[in-house]
Amino acid sequence: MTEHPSPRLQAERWIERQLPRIVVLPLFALSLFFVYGFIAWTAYISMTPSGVMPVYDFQGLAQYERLWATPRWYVAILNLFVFSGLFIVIAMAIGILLAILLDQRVRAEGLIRTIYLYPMALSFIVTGTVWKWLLNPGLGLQRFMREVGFEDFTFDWLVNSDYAIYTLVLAAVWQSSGYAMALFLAGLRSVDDEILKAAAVDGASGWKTYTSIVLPILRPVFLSTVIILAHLAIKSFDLVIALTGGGPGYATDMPATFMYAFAFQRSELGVAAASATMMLMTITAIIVPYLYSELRRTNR
Amino acid sequence: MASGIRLEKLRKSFGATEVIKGIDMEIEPGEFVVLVGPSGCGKSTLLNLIAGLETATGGAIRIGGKLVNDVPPRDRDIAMVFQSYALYPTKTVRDNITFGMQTRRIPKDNQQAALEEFSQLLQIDHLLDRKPGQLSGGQRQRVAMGRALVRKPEVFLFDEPLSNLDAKLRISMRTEIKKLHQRLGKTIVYVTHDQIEAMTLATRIAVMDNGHIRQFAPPADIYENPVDLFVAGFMGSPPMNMLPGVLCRNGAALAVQPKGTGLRFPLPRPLADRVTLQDGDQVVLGLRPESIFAAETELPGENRFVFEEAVEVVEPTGPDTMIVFDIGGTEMIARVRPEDARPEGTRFRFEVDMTKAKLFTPDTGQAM
Amino acid sequence: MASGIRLEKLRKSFGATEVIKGIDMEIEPGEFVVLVGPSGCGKSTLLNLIAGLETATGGAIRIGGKLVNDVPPRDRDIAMVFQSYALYPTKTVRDNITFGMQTRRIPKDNQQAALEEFSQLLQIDHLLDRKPGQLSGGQRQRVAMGRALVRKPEVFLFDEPLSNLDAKLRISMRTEIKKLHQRLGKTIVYVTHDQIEAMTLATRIAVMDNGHIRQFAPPADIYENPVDLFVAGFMGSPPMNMLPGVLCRNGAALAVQPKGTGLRFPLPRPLADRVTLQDGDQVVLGLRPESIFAAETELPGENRFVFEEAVEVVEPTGPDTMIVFDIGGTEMIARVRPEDARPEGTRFRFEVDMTKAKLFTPDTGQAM
Amino acid sequence: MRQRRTSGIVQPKGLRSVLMRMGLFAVLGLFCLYYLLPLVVMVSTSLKSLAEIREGTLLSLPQAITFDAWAKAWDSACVGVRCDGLKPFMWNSIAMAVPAVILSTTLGAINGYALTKWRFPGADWIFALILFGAFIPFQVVLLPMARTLGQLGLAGTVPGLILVHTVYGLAFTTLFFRNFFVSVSDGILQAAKVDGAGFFGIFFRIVLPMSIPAIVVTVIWQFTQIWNDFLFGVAFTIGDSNPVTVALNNVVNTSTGVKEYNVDMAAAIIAALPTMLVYVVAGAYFVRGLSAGAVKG
Amino acid sequence: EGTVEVLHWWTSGGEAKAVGTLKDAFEAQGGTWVDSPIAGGGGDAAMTALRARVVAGNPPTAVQLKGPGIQEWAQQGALNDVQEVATAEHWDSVLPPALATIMKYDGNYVAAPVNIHRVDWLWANPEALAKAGVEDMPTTWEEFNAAADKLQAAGITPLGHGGQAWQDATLFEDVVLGVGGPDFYRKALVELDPEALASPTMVASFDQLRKLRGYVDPNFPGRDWNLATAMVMRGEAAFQIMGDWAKGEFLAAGKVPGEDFLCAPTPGNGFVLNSDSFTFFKVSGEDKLKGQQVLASLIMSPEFQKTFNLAKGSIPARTDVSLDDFDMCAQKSHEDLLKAVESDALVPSMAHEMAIPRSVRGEILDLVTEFFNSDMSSEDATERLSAAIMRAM
Ligand SMILES: Nc1ncnc2c1ncn2[C@@H]1O[C@H](COP(=O)(O)OP(=O)(O)OP(=O)(O)O)[C@@H](O)[C@H]1O
Ligand SMILES: Nc1ncnc2c1ncn2[C@@H]1O[C@H](COP(=O)(O)OP(=O)(O)OP(=O)(O)O)[C@@H](O)[C@H]1O
Ligand SMILES: [Mg+2]
Ligand SMILES: [Mg+2]
Repeated sequence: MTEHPSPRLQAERWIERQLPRIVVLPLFALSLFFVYGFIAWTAYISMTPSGVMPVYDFQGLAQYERLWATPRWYVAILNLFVFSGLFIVIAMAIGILLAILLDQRVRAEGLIRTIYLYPMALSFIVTGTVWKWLLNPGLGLQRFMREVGFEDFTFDWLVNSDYAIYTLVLAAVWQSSGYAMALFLAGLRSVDDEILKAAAVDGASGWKTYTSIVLPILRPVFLSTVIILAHLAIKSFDLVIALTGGGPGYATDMPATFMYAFAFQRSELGVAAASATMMLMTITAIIVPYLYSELRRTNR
Repeated sequence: MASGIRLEKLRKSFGATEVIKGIDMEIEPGEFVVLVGPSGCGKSTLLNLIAGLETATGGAIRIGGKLVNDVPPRDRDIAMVFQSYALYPTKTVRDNITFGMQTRRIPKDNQQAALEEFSQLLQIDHLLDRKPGQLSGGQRQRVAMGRALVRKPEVFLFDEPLSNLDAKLRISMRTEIKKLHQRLGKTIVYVTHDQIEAMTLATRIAVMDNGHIRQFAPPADIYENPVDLFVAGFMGSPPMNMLPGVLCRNGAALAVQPKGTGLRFPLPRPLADRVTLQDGDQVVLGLRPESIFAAETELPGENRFVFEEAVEVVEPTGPDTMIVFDIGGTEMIARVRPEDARPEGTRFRFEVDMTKAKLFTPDTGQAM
Repeated sequence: MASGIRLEKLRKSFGATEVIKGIDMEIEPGEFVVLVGPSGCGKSTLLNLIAGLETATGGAIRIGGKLVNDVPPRDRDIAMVFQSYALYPTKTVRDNITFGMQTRRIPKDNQQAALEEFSQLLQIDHLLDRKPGQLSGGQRQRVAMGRALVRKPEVFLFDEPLSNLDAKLRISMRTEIKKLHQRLGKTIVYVTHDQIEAMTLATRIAVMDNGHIRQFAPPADIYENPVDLFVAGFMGSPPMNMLPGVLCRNGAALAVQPKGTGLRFPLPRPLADRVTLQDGDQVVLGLRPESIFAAETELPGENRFVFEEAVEVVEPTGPDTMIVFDIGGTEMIARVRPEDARPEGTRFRFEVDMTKAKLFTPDTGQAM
Repeated sequence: MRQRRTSGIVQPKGLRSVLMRMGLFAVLGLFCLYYLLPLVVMVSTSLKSLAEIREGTLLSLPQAITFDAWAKAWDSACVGVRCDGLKPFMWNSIAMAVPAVILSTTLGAINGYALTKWRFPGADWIFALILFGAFIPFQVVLLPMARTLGQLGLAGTVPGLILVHTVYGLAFTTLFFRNFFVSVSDGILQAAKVDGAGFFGIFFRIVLPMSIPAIVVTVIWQFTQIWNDFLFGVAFTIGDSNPVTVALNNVVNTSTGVKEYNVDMAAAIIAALPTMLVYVVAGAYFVRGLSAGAVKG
Repeated sequence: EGTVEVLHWWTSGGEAKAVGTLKDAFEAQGGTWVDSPIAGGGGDAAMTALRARVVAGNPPTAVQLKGPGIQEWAQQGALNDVQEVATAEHWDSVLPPALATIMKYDGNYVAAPVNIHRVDWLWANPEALAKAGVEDMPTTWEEFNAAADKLQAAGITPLGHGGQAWQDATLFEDVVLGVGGPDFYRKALVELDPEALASPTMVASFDQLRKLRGYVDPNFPGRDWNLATAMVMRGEAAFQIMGDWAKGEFLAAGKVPGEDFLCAPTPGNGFVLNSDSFTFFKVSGEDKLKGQQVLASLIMSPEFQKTFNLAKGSIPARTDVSLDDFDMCAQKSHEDLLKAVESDALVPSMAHEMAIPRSVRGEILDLVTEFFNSDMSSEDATERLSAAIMRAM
């Protein structure tokens, strides 16, 4: 046998070795074009006087000045932080809790799981209306409780500028925590059983088994969940439109609704692009360090 | 202080397959019981049942006199080494080992002391900060050991805890386990396939077969007086030679004549006296390899029988050499000193120490 | 037809830890090489390198003369049994075993034939439809074996393939592997911690230590002529007794006097002739347990030396009994027949067959 | 036979555990209430007549149950000039969602697999960059996407929409699978490599069967996202090829017309039925122990 | 003969039926009608789709598009004109001039109006009024305030209102009209004259708006307008200020105008105009161009205007169509329209995108809704209004 295999074989080997790259790269290229290409486009548009339709005359940072002079933008940005923070934490906590509870050999698991999941299936175009009724003091919970006899029961967040944002959290959690549950449940189910046995012998209570053995193994699931929930939080558009319409006033405005309003209602593409760029920069600043630490960790 | 374990009519099925088929067993407090048996006979399942990791299908398990069928593992005060290690993949070796103590809220200092003690003993003290994925097979097994040892429970369950260690390490571990047992006096149930481990560690050995216990007795008894062919054949490595033959009177004495040969193995007195069978009845003669050796290489003794056969295979094992030969179609193994071995094909004079022979009835397999 | 394997200056590091530290090794086509070494010394890593599952950090691997550093595992034509089994959890035993044939598009009939042959041989034919999760440890290991055996590659790599099997099964597997090797003539690299497996299977044994190969020689050589203290201490179970002492003239002959005692172990002729050291120089005397026995229980021979010590521990192992005693602070083990054993604490007359003694220089550890 | 190997672990019995069990069901039940409340309101509203809705309080239970609203939502509510209800649009959504889900899930799985199990230099970077696509606001991509589709000749077509959903679903599907695969033992892959399987052989025959939980959550996510998507549906389809969400939106949203809440609710539930069906079917595969018995250690 | 693809957001109920009449008429002429309905956000979703379609180079033939939005698209060069049809059919003479200007770009018609909605309507529940002792519909804001106070004392919510930005803005523009009169309205909300915007009249308008805020029940934020209408129907609230589409809700519930509910213009002698129109996009192909012409002519035909508006509840954009078959509120609307045209009191609605560019309107809406939902002072509001408008220009 010779030292050098035939060129054909060599080529095959080369292809085989490169296969992972060959598979990933086209998809990566798609993503480069459709994500980063479009981000670049947006960044450029944010520096033009685009209105109804995109125009390509460079104009500098005027749209950013305009953006930061708009009081509504501050409200939107602040809301984004309040809403995302609360939403992610609460939905994740509920997701974990329910996943763990469902993992306790619950008989009607399939049914309960579907009940927890179904809100995701419903479009907020309609459920928003229902939530609006439920949360409206004159129609929903408050009225119900008062009729039942709790005269002083007050739950008027929806119509209170300072609290309306929390009703968004309530409805958003309602919609998405079931999916967080599903993610964690799938994770729980792929943990090797022998490890659970070892923990049982080691004297860990159910609780302790989950907190110190299972959840650390599920670390990657946390990453998925955070990304998913952050995505939902950042893009929560239907929810805001349907539940509060951004109101009272624009107290519950969010960057997504802001951006949409400027791009498509007000024909101010430039401002919308500027706001999108700002938003992406904010997300980058937050998510990149998190990603970095997570990826480093999973690769040891 | 240590707790005994009592199994009563214990049964376990997985779906339709019954794996433990009604086991009765009484383990005294502080005993060191070694479970041996063929692969798949139910040893791990039995340990799991004692640990509470599987729910018994029938029967009772008592630890320290208390019925524990419904007691969860963590309240049984046991420690276990799993055959599959079952290390926590995200925890460092250190945390794997101390986790059981953490859950029991043992003071940090004591944890540290125990960790140090056992990680040195197991020679894994330089690996404490690694994750299981970065360890070799034997290192993982030692971590699994450490996890069980650091706690001082009432009952230790070991499932082949040394199978992936080299001979040297295994011997030193064995010694440490023995010392630990003597020091702590805890009850230990230990599964192993290593003959020597079983013989040297056990106060009693339980030989399992297919969900039953065949014999439960001190090691010497198991080796010297196996109750049946199964136990006799299972304990001993290489295993006992089983030579089918017929009983025949050899003058005044009784002898066994292997089928298809003219050889007559004379039975020694005490054994012959126990034989209740008739002349011409079928028997199985059990001869351990170490009781067959090269003729005239040992000091002369009573009840020796010398015969000649052709060497079929020679297997040097280091301290001894095994010689495989054939008597009337039955493959036999003799253990000779390396210097006495002869090449394959040559005729060889074997000498048997018949005082160590065993006799079994072929149909029931019972020892006489 | 079988391919040899040649390793040249092979190195492998995981991050900063170097695990294989420059190994040179030439395995002839059709050889059966057994790798032994302490846990964590790099045996599995070496197999992984040969299989192409880890990329070498340095050096070359040649299989059948061909440089394979860059050849993917599936083009290396190897089969491997993993220490950790690595069964496909979602596949049945049947599919686990035939998967390798499926990927190579072997006709269904041949697959079926091979499957039947080996599942019977491994006694897992009744388990073919189970998933790995439903198997016992030993059964899993046999499936892992089956997966490697059904294919007939150029090179077999076995990583402790029998460690979870009972003695009886292990012996029969061992025999089967040996037969298979003789029948197929393939090159085999085999990791084991079982002395007897190593001795009986290997055409050559490689003793590894900490990423190096200490000795690579036929089994008898390794056992009889270990190159250094490490190999001598590693091969043999119980291991060789290492008695530090000083050389001294005992009349005309040379003898070794263990430290702190008045005993003088006379060296036999050939060994004494090889000694180049001076009177009074430090040496280590190596005595295998089987060469120390109860006085006057063996036929008298040359170069015997008799001495008396107190019995410290008695360990019956079945065929033999180990007696632990002490010479000048060094723990020694003697192997005696069970009937010769005496209770702990009694004085015991030991006899040594000095023809089998080895001598080492203490600082370098080299054998003389 | 799939069975849970932990189900054998003895659980405590006695008062305490009974109480714990009751507590467990209480919490589960409470959350069921939280999740179900809006659905109850929806169903009850959908069963009322419009008159009753106008007269009574919105949240009261229906006095006289009528299924008219359901019938109307299904096949006679007006969606623009066409008054055939949601029925004709369901098929549009299925024709779009099914291929898009399959495509994006498969590609994501391969991507995640290649990035974790065949790590090459830069794999993490590529993953991070792909992942960041999860955060791009869809409002932003609308116009450039329209332009691109126009140039590709896919504007206003179902394949165009499938392309869009696949591209923007990739970040998520890759994420789910990557995070699942990092916890799959490398040993199994090594065994498969030795067994002669290549990149795709290992993927389809070994890895994919093990990743059922990951497939389940991915399919649930992708199906929901794609089925419920409105923005792309509105922007990239025309008229009769609209997905059902656009139709639902058209039924529900009236700017200056009369609002028929009962029809709205029924329509919303109908539009969500296929998704819920996916939850039930896919949910059945939340099974335990796919990696049981694979490796030691 | 001729194909049109029509993008609109009239998808349900009376609206859909109304478009249906157009479709039927078009098809009766042998044309092919492709329907592209996209509801949501008062046309926002449709506008989104429109942009995507135009960018993709695949615009619809006709789009429901109104107000200055028409000019914006025209400036992009995205529209076709139908001047030939308009000239032939003398559109100039039958449309109110204020409306005609909006339909034209560069002097050519690029859009055709289908209806006129009046925005400054005051709806009332006569029973509720009677209960509180209010006799007549108020004709000035003072009267309104007085009536509202009475109602409040009687425990009835004076003003049924939904807290959405466009509803708040509807109130606002009606108040501006009432407080400042049509000329002031036009200066401030159409011409965006800085002086007018900063004037005391504007402050007074905000004061009145603040008063209205006091007449609204606390649960108003986010409420849909039709729920506010329902409040009036049930007598929970006495008045609602809303365009004439509210009438549809009353009628749908079987209420009779003049008996079960009352309609009257909000104070101030003007007419706030809202009109829907179809705009013609630049398409190619004989077939489509032909379709555009046919559609334009069809929309402006008196028969269509009548049937359409009967279905929709609004009044014809053509002033020469007889309203005999219409209800009394519509007839009143028509009368007032003619009067307003006469007296130049016809003003385009700011809240409903008839008056100013969408960007400016957006800023005004933001400010008004913030004012309505906070305790901002009228002076601050006036000041910030100017600033907001400056920003958007
Ligand atoms: N991924 C890794 N990262 C760091 N160190 C590793 C890694 N894998 C193995 N090692 C170390 O490399 C050394 C050799 O490992 P290897 O598995 O080859 O040992 P081995 O000889 O097979 O031992 P055993 O008999 O216990 O199986 C061990 O000390 C181990 O801790
Ligand atoms: N989940 C299961 N479903 C069905 N059969 C099972 C299951 N687990 C174990 N078994 C069977 O039960 C028998 C006993 O298994 P067990 O693990 O106790 O054997 P063991 O004695 O420990 O064997 P080994 O020495 O090979 O580890 C085996 O034949 C095994 O195939
Ligand atoms: Mg076992
Ligand atoms: Mg190893």
